[in-house]
Amino acid sequence: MSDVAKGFTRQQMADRIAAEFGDGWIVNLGVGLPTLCSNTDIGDRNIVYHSENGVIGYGAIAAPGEEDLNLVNAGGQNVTLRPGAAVVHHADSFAIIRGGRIDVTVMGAYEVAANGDFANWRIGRGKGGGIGGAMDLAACARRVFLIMEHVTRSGAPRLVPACALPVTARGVVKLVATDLGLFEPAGEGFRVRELAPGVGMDAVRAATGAPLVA
Amino acid sequence: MSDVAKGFTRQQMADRIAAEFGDGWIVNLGVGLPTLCSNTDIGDRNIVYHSENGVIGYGAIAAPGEEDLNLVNAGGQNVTLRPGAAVVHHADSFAIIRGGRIDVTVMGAYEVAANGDFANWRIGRGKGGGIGGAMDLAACARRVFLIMEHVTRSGAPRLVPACALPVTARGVVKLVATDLGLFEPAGEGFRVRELAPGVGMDAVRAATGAPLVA
Amino acid sequence: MPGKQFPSFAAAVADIPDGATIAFGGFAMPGTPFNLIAALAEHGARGLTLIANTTGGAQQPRMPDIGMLVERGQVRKVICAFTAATRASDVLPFTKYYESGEVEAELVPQGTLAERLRAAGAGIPAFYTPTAVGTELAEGRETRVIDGREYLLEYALPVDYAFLRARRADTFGNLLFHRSQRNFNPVMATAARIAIAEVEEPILPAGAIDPDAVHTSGIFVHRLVEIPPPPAGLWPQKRQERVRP
Amino acid sequence: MPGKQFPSFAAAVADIPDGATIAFGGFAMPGTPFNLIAALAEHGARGLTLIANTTGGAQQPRMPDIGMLVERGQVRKVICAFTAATRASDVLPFTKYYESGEVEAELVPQGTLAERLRAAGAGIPAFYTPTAVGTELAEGRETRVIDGREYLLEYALPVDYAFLRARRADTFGNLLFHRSQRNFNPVMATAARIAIAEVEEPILPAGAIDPDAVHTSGIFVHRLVEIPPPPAGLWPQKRQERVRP
Repeated sequence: MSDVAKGFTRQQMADRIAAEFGDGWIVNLGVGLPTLCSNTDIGDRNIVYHSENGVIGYGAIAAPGEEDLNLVNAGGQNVTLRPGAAVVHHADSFAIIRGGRIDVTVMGAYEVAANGDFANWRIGRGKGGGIGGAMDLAACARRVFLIMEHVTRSGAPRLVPACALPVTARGVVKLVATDLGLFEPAGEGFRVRELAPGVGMDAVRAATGAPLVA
Repeated sequence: MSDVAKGFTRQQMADRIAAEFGDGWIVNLGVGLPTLCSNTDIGDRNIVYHSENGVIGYGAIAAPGEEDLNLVNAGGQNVTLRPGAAVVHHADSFAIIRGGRIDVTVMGAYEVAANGDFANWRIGRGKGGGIGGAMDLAACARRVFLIMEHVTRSGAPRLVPACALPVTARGVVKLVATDLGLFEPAGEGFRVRELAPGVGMDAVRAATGAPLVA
Repeated sequence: MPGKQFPSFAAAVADIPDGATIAFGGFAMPGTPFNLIAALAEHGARGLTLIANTTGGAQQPRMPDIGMLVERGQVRKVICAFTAATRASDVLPFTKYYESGEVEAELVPQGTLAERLRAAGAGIPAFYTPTAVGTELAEGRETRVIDGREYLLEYALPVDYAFLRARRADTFGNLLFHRSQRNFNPVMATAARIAIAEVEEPILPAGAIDPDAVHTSGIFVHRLVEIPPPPAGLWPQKRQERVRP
Repeated sequence: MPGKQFPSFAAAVADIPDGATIAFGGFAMPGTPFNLIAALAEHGARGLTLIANTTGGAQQPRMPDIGMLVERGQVRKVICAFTAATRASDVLPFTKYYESGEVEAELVPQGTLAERLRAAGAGIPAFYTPTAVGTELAEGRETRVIDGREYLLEYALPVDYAFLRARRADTFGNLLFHRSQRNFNPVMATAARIAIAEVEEPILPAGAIDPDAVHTSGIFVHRLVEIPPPPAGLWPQKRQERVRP
């Protein structure tokens, strides 16, 4: 696992995912790593960032001292607005989500399976969990992209043949960015779209719980 | 039927119904006779007039030359707004109605039955009809009051034992103002709350298709 | 992403195919997209399914309405809350086409119509409502008792195009409505694949509308056309009060 | 009709009985009725069912939240989208009460929670949603296939009281929210028998807010309390970013 240090940084994972956003897309960014995408330079593409709490068209994290304490993204961070922004209430925000207007939702996850299932609401111990907007987004966005560490802190793979944790939605994940590269669930295993700088195929294979396929 | 000329005028029917509005009520006024209620002097009662097209807190019909052509009541008449008014879209307007916030809806009708059924969306001939918001209002307002002529132009009673026309809702009418007086559906017949000036009980009995009860 | 401003009403409706389903904002005069309706008449698409509060023609002066599209033979079906007038003495222009069977109609209570459009935009495929229970409209249909009360099952009503009219817009497509102009317009925008708005004031730059004040987000709005002053553009008229016969 | 302005948070919550169901606006700091929550803690009502996005305690500095009411033994059940933290390294204050069985919880996807509240306010007793189909939350529950897709049946969630926080209000009770303050507040207002709003700016006279700009009509809002400046009143704090362990 010594290759991990040579992989993508957290911001690089977000940048790599953001590079996949199409011009004109409406993009929902979940709490944690995905919110870093709103800091990525998107060039001349028109991207509309949507946050589950009803903010349509936000931009980068607010500079220190310039925060509006009543304007936050899904992670509770103070963000800025871009021209054309609008605010709606929670029911209208999830109407946008369920109504199929979100071109892609970017989420963190504990596990992703080769068949596109993923798990991000219960870590396994105890009762309950933290669902937030993940189940609505996962079931209704046109695409689900994940940003996640390739392995757990104890080194166990997070890209697996089948989810052991309770799933958030089934068969929906299209793309996964980890510190080791960019991967696509492909049924029997994961297709390697791209390796992170300095990361070799053997290291990825060793850190992945499911086969790598062509 | 010579008593009819001595009965309530159109505005008096509206005034008589408006006198029944409680302080603080939210009142929906339907097209036709009911819209005359918004011209009634309500004294120091706080009454909020709601129109199905999403206007909350309107007032009297606009004076000639002072119309806002983009502000209408359910009948398409240009109205004024009272302090505290707000506008919502159609789905939110009917959410208010179905959600049980309307203390009374006042509607016109072709027929009302002694059991509280009433009919106001199809006049009998041909297919289709004009439902508008009547079925939502009739099913969901806390009370349904009607303002209507006591008899048809050909002299047939409109207060009947059972509706012959297709109903708008069943068992919901609480109070009916006609040119002859004020009546309550009471199961077997209509209870006479009040006779219009100059109108006698015999004339009402002759013009009513159902029994008058104590 | 190309700009949303279109040079003419004709250009904004040019791609509408025969057989399309189109929803029209408006309740009486306010918020009715008269100019887009006139452009659709000119365009000539046929076999259309049209959704609106009413088929029009009950008020004077008569403005472009669904009834006119029916009279031109462009319409297969209408879904609305009025297929006939509420006053026994009135006859809507639409009614005779419906009576003769030339055009189909689905009569829907107004609140159910608004909620079915809202549901389509909100990803809710079906819902229960107390409206119309016990009436002819509920005959033969699925009902369900919930907490002791009977409700009718209603389905979402998605549309291909929505025609809207707004007071103000910015280049992103955010819309502001004035007073009762709002009516069905916002929910129809959310129910549509493509929403087209005719706009009364010059289009503002993105950012000119307070994000807290926006009525319909530009994510729902795809095409904007500025309405020229009369007589080139159509504007609400003061209603002529009918004398009671 | 008495005025809607209350002299204190304590007075505004004084009639809340044991066993009441209360919904709390707020998503992270914005729009959270900190002062009303603190007053409810002081008031001491017990056996409560509380509805909010989260039970709180995940962010610093910690402000009055549902978890605090749980810690005081006032709560029978919570209905929310988070009963545990999403980060494996975090533990919500609420979690141990839930794990031990002292308090019940119903975990609801956030969009379903918002829609169930909206449905309660809109007179829709139940609706279908694609959310949570195929997950543990759908096990044993009623589903229905509509146009080839499977949906879950969800019921309306009415509440007795809603606690709201707004930027601005008029004496009629019309509310304006600033930016993401809005979140759950408007739908919770419509779902409640009695909605109570803490308001950041001095209450305006009725008529001072443009009718087109109102976010929540005063017909839904029954009590208003002006928030005093700190330290007497509670206001959003700048979040302290946690250092990743």
